Amino acid sequence: MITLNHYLVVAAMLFAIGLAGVVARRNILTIYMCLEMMLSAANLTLVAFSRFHLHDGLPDYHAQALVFFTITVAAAEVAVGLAIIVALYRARQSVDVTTVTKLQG
Amino acid sequence: MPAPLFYLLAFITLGFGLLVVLARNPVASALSLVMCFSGLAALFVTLDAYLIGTIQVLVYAGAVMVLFLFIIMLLDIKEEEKKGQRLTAVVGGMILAAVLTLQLTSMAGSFPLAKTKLDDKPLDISAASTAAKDKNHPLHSMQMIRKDLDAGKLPDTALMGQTLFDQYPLHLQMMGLLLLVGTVGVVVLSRRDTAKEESKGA
Amino acid sequence: MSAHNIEIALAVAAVALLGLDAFVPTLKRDIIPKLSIGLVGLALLAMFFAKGDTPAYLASYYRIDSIAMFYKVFALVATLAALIIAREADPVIAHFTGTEGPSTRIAEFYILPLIVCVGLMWMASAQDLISVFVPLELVTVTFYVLVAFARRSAVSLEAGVKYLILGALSTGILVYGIAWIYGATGSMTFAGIAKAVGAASTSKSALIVGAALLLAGLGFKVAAAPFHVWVPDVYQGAPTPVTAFLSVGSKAGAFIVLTRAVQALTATGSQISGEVQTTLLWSGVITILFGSLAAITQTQIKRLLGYSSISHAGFILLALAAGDSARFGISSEGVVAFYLATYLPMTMLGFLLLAVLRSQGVAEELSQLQGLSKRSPGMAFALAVAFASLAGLPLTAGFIGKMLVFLAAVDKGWYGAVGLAVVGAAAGFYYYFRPILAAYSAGKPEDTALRWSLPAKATAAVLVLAIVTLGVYPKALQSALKQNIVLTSAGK
Amino acid sequence: MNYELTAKVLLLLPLFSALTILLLHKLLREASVYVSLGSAIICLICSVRLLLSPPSGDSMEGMLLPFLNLPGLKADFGYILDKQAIGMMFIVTFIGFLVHLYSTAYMKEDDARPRFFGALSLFMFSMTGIVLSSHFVMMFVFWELVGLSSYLLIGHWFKKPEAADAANKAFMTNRIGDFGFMIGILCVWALSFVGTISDKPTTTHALAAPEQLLATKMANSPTAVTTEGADYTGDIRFSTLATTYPKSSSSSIPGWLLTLAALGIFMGAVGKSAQVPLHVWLPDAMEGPTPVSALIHAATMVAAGVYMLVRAQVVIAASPLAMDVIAWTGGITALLAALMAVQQNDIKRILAYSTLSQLGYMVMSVGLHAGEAGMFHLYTHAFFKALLFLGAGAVIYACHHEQDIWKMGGLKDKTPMTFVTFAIGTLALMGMPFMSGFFSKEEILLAAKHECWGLLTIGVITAFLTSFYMTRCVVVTFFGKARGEGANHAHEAPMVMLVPLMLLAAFSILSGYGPVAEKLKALKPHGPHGDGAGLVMGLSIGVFVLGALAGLKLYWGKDKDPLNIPLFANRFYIDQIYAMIVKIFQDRLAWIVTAMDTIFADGLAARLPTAVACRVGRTARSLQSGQLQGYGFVFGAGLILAIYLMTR
Repeated sequence: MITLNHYLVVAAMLFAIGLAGVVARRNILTIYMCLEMMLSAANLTLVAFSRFHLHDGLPDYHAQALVFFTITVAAAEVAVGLAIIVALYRARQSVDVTTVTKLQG
Repeated sequence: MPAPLFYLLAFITLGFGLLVVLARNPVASALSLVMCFSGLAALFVTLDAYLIGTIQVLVYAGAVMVLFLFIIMLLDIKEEEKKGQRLTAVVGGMILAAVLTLQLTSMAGSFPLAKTKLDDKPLDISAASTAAKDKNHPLHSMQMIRKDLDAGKLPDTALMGQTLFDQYPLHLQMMGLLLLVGTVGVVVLSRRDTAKEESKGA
Repeated sequence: MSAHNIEIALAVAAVALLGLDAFVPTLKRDIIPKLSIGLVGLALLAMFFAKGDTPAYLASYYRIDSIAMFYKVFALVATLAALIIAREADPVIAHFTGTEGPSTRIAEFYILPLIVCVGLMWMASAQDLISVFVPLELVTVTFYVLVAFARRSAVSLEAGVKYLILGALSTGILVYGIAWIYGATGSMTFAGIAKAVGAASTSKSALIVGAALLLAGLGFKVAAAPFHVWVPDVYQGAPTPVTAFLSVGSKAGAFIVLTRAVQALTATGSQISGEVQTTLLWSGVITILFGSLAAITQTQIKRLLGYSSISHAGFILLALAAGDSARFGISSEGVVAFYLATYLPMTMLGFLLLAVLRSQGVAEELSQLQGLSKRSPGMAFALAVAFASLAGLPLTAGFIGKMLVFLAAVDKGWYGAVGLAVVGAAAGFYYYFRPILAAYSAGKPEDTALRWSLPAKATAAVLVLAIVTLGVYPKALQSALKQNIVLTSAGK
Repeated sequence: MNYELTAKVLLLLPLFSALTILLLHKLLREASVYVSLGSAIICLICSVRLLLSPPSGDSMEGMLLPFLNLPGLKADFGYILDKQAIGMMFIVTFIGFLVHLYSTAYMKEDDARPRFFGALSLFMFSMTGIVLSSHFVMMFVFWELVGLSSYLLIGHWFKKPEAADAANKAFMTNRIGDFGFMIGILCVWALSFVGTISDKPTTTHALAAPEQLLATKMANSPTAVTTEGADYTGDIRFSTLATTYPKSSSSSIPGWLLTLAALGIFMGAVGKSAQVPLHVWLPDAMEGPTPVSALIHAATMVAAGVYMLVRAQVVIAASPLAMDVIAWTGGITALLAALMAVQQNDIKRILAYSTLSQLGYMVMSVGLHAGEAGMFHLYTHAFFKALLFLGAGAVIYACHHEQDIWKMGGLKDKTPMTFVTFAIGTLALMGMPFMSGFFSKEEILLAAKHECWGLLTIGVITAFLTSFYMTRCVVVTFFGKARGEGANHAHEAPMVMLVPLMLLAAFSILSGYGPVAEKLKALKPHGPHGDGAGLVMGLSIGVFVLGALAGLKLYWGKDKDPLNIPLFANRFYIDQIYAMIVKIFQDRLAWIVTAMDTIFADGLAARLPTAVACRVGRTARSLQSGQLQGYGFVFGAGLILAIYLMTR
């Protein structure tokens, strides 16, 4: 039978996959997608917990409200982020992170 | 909920999630992510979070991913070249993912609440309907919600709206401000150079 | 008037200014900056007459207490200083945004800080994790725009990308942490968490995962090791006013949240207070050492200030880890607040000088400072005061802050940590004095005198005065704020 | 007598003078000199009055300026007037006044005189501050100020590159010492309430185990924040150090911490008192004007390290290991510096190395549990070394700024007064019986005899060398024939310069005796009648005579009078062998000493820590690769580490 643990493990694996992508990939757009994946994994955890912390027999909508806000924030973040990435592409004709190393030391 | 359904959805979510990371073509990554998010939305629905599931499809799989695809097409981004791939980064990423998964799953396993079965903890709508009869309960004055509860239905969207507008009105305002900042930011960052234009025109 | 009305008014004002900028194209270039500075000044003034009571309809997630009032004033002061620095840096920003012409303007650069300020002010009062998350993201997203603002400068864009990716990563970690803490405690409010962390029914392992993730997410914002790696790059690349604002405003906001989170997680009887303390302690010590040692061979001044900001964050983390000290009558939130209050004038002064120098064509390299004392004795003196205070020289504000941290750590008997922190402080004495020595060494004969505007001069004078006053008479802060928070009982 | 007022005058008058000159030097011009001189006179009067009527009980304390008075750190600016402070104050103001007076003539042709006197006043302010300091933090503040004024004065002729370099070198070298000093102060302060903390069952060391942290946290829950009746110390005043500072015997305190505190404090002295291996700055500091060398780099500031060590004796004595380190550092400095002095030709450098050597004596005596002997030597040394420097200044002045002793010669007839006073100073330094140096040196040697034979041997050899090179210096400079242009046209210095010389000469003799010595002596001395006094006295007289004879024999020969050649051929022959042997040895020694200087002083002491720090710094910086992927990895690894740390 499906337990809360199942959901948590799926979320944890999704989070870890996202993290691996952030570290391993070089295309900033793909990295950004992986970040969205991590955020979704967090959302899954929140929703799962909200379903199991019942209030008067109903799911805890406070946690779901946070999920709502997270999705909104992510949307705004994506908009700004893509604008920055486009500006970067305009300046360098590339979205490879390994070339973005002028600042170091 | 039948277990095979969960495993199918989990497989879709994780499998396509993995594909996002593995695919070398960004378009393939983006499309995999759409599938991954769809699976995730279905998982939300299995947790009785209908509205969140819908939003996940509409906002994420819909709007956001379209934006991604649009940008990928606009910039005409090619595949990552294989030989430039750094072995250290790939190995590092894999190790991180493995260790983190191990840590998190072992933690989740030793968590008593986590062993609760979904079917052993069903939604109890009649309890909610009784509770709402109390004068001090936040749902007491919500006639529509109470009607649904009394009928034994879960008014998911209405409950979500009640929570957001009743409990977090200021947060919503701030979200508006955040979206405004997002708009302004996009305009600022992708604005044409006016000085250049002027000099061209002159 | 209740204090929260001020932030609402500020938000409305910011939107109104954006509208003004969008719909009145004939506006003069410097109207919006002046309006913006004036509004923040007005808000600051209003803050001193504001009542510190929480309206009932907000009470479930929002509280105005003395520490919240302190951080609200702090946010306003930091915003004001950042805006003044922005005015000094205006020509440079205009150059990198292609808005040099008289008919163009960069109004957003002066309006977005107001929105950040609103976020910071709200964060100071947040009482649950949702109310923490929303303004924190408001601030972060606004900073994405501000960091990358000078979009024709390669370094600004690079800094923007780095801040964006790592910031989004930290957001993910933070939300995941909130989820786990909520899962473990069943509550989002700090009060509920504080109650649940001691309960036997609460799972310790879930709490630990949540706390670790939460600390990591917030650690990014405060630049705690090992989540500090973005700081030098972003600080160097971002426009100077943004760097100043980021290093003072954003950091202070994250610290108030971190303070409240740590207080909740280590509430009396908590199962994980030892773990949280150890983590903070290790992180603090490593942060101090990393920040100080990496700065030794640094010659880029903005980057140097970035490393300095890391090491200061380490000291504050150490104070947080040490907690309250009944023996010395200092509370950990008081020490954090006081340290930030001393950190504000010295950092802002440093960046103000950098902005003024940059606008006069002096690059941000140590060697460029040579002969500064001849070219402008006032600037050289202000620079000396700022860096001496950053180093923690006695009789300056920086000394008192460091001393309070040592005091708290000594009370816990953490001599090893104090020893390592002292090594960091001593290294600081080395690298902070290099700019001073450079400023007072002989320059090239062809160097011309440097000028600075009256507002910059006045601001620098105020900041120097603040540094010296706080250093000589630390109680001044307490009496000025009329709040009993800074040195809980030491000030009595 | 109002002691508080006196203390305030002593501290603030020089500050007032310095500020006046700083702000009004354009208006005052030449009058600046008199402002500074006037403040020096008044300070001297004040300190003489203090000396004659010390506070009852020989000690008093008071407050000057409220600074910090938190629970946990009491650091209000106060003053302490005990025998040690009053004696030191007399030395500072007396020599300070004479140097002011002397400088009015010596610096006559310098255009930047106001700046010079302003800096001199600043120095007087800082130095009286150190002397009056009632606790470590205040002393540290003035310690830095003294360093600053020393920097300004060494670099007075900043257009000369050597002077600017020397000033920088002094400043930077002192910073190294000051890091140590600061660490020491923090340790002392931390230790000052170790006693009370150790009462609690929750005492934890260093990065303690989580369970202990948990216990500590619970004991200090937020509700417990109150000061009512809280027992705290954090008192770092010198006067209470004896009671608050933990003894080495108390078990709860880790011994290494006591040693760290003591060695940290000692590091401060190593920098300021120019001990091996940080001695390199002092000889170079001679690029400053000669009166400055006399006041700062011979008599007062460099002795501040010793003064501070004696003040902090409780701290140092708590760690036997630190005591050994201090004693041997002092001894080695004394010996090496004496060896170096043997082969110097610049008259000021000879004196500089001799100062190093004598400072080594003083530090050694502190390490030998005989701080009072060190202080006594500090006093006598201050008089005769200031005398020697001012005398050297008069010689340089006489020879038109010639400093090479081989280009001098025969000055005893041309500048008789200078010669007589210089000779008195030399004899006092050499430790001739019945001169002040004899008494003070003997007390140190006696202490060495009681504690450690090795150090006694070093002390005796150093005494021999001192006697030898000072004889050489005097013989070459004043006897024989003039060997240079400057010496040919030498003329006696003006009276304003000679009066200080005479006064100092008188004190160089008198300060070893009865009333004067008693007034000055900081603490009750052993007295030369202890066990083995006879042996030590015999040894010191013996090496004095031997050294003087060796010097005479060797260098009298350099007086190239042609008439002497046939008559003293045989003697010349011996001289040449001597010279050859000495030359071989000197060269060898010089080579070894130089090598050690390069390896240890410049290499190990100055460069190694810098190199290590830079190395670590570069490693830390290399983490900042600028690669986003790398940063992402660090984030992930940090997250895993945090979870691991907390579940451990």
